[in-house]
Amino acid sequence: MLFAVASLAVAVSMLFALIRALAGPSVFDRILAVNMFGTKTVLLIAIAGFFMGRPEFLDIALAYALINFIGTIAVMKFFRYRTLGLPRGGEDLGDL
Amino acid sequence: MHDHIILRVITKLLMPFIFLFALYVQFHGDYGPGGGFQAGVIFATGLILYALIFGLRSAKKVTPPRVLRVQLALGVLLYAGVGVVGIMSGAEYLNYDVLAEDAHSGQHLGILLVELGVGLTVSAAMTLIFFLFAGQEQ
Amino acid sequence: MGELSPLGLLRDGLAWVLVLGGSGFMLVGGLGVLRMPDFYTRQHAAGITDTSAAALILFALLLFAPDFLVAAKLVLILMFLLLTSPTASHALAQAAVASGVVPLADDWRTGENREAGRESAKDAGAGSGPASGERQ
Amino acid sequence: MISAQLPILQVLLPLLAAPLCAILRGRALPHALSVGTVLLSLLVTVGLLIRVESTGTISYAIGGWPPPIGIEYRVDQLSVIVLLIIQGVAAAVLVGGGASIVREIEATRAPLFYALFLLNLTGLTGMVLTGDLFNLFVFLEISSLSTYVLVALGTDRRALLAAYQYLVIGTVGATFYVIGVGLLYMMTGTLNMADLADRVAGVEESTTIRTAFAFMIIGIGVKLGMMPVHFWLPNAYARAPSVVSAFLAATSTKVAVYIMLRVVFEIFGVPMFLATHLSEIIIGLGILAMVVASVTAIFQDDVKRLLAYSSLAQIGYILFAFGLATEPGVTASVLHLFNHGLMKGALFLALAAVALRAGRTRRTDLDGLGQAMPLTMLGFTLAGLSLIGVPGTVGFISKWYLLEAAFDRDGFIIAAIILGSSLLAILYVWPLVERAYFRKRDPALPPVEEAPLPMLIGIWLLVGANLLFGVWPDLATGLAERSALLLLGGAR
Repeated sequence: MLFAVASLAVAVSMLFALIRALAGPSVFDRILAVNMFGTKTVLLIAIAGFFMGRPEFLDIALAYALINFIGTIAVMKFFRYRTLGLPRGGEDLGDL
Repeated sequence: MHDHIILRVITKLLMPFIFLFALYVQFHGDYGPGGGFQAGVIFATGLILYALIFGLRSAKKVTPPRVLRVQLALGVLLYAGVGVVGIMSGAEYLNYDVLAEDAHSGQHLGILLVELGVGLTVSAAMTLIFFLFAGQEQ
Repeated sequence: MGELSPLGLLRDGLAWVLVLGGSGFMLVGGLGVLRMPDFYTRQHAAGITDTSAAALILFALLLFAPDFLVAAKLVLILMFLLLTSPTASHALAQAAVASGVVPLADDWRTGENREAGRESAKDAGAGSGPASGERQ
Repeated sequence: MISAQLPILQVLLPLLAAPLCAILRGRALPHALSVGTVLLSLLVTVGLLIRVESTGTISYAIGGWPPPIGIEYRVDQLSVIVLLIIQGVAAAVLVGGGASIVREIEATRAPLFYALFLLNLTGLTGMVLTGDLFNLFVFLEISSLSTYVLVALGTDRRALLAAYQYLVIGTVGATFYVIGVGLLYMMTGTLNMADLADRVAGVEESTTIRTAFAFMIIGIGVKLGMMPVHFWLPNAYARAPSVVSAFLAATSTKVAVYIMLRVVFEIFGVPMFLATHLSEIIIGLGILAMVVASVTAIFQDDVKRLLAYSSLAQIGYILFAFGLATEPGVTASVLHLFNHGLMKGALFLALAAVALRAGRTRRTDLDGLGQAMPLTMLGFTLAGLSLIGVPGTVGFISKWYLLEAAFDRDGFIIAAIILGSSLLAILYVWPLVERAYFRKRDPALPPVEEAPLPMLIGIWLLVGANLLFGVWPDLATGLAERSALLLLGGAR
């Protein structure tokens, strides 16, 4: 019951995030919504692990959290500098 | 570009945990979800995060592509080599039973080594692919 | 869930409080992301769900952790979320500012220019500066 | 002891050598290593041939797990004849192609090239050996992915486009195949081919099985260059490095045909093949390819492209004989598969020598080469005659069996079409020979000299095989006949 309430809330929130990701309007709104969606997914996986009595789901949640963060950073960097590697101009200032 | 100090500090904080988690997934694979492929991806993710924040050039200093290429080949060789040991001992290819005294610990060892080979190859391949894509000027 | 011992009751009660709180934040934050008028306010709402709500729900899960390893992983996830979400928010906001997304707000120093801000935002398109975001 | 390990060694040798090649630097070491590997592999194939001829089908259980559970490698007459063509052509191409590789592949990419070539060999060999449908998919992907890169390594900038085209269509094909495998697994719960054959027998009327069948046939058809989904093939063959064209033209489509034979006859069986009217469809597509591709070949200016269209036409012959689903038909199909590998290997390798010395491979580049490169052009001419089907060459044996198969089903019209298509082959081969011997090379162009010795050895090994199996066809025909028996008789 407890877990059901929590997962329901998370799912509803994910739905909202999804609508925002589809509606935009700006790129940043979409990134924001997708990032939020990812975080909620992590929570959902963790709750599902407890729900089904399979705590090893937590490993998956952890990996998902990691990839979600890096994905957000990468997309952002790409939209800002149009490259994943060197910043504009090719000089290695070496960062985002 | 010094105004990204938060990202840099957080990245430095996270990196050891990411690698630790990769190693956990690598060597815990026979008990829970995970194994060589997933561990390789997570390990590569750590390197990719580093490359994103600190730049491609610094990342290439940490893991030169040349080293990655050798690592990639070594992973495949390790995988195939474990199988060859089976042939040497007169059993079938990839028969792990002959790797240790008894069949059970032999299988354990065999799976561990094969997964290690997979992990090495996957992490090297993922990182190399990222380097290739990120290295392209538009 | 839970035996009728006082400790079990306490745990259940605490878990309910945490989950209800977390779910509340989660829903409010989700609504905020959907309904807030511009990017920065929406980000504020998303930030709530990513930190407070997530933390409360993870704490509730922590109460039911069967062994140490599970608890450690939960703490790790919590730590990870608490580190990365604000960082991502920060980087996102910075990228938005750098690419010229105009906040839709009063001038916080003088309380003036409310209408002017609206106007400039509308000029930028669709009421919340999306055009400037997509133009780059 | 070692003889029991032959099936796995066949796959393992190139698989182990590939990463080693990738580590090495320069040209000489990777070249030596890969030549050694392919020669050893050829020895292993001969060993397998001897064992299969003496003891019959070999089954090898990977990891010691018995077949329906573990992955099984199966070697029978059909696998051996396909292995022979793969390993033989690989050896001839690598031994002979050294100079061509030096010219067409940059020094920094040479180790990569050899590694990919060996990986491709691994994939093709594995596809032939494995008795597990999903394992087959894995090898299919290994060989396809390496092929895409090999094609993209071509000197021409359009090689990238050709590789991309091949990648897209090849991926679609592989996906179709794997969907079919998934459906089969859903219905039967097994992936082992022999086991599947037993279990499909009970449920073969179901729509799911038929859908699986359709998906797999289309998926393999893409890899095979079957007529309506063939358009990747001429570009890929024409733009790839010359050595790669020679290897691909001789082997990769052959392996796809082999898989189709296995899937259709071993798993689904002849009754279903006939009941679903697939037989007629494949015969029709085969005849279409024979005519249309031959006519298209006549109008090509680039000789590589001409030979690629000719390959499509020859695949038409193979498919048509295969579609008959009779014993002479399948025999002719397997036999032509082998013989066509020999012809196209020789032709493309000779063409690689032309590309090496004359720079390009347009029709006009062949002018006067009969005097300048007598041995290369003699080999080219002989292989061309084999393609036409002149007595004394393997082409004649193929045509003989094909006609026999056609008459066996009272297909007089089809027999006429086969003969007509052979006439078309004369139309596209003869002008090339005529240019080489009866025209003078444009004096404005730099003079050319004979191809280097290793290349001549490679060309003449394949041409020699063309003549040898043409005069003494017993080995190939015997293997083909027994494969057909094995496939159709269900003698398992």
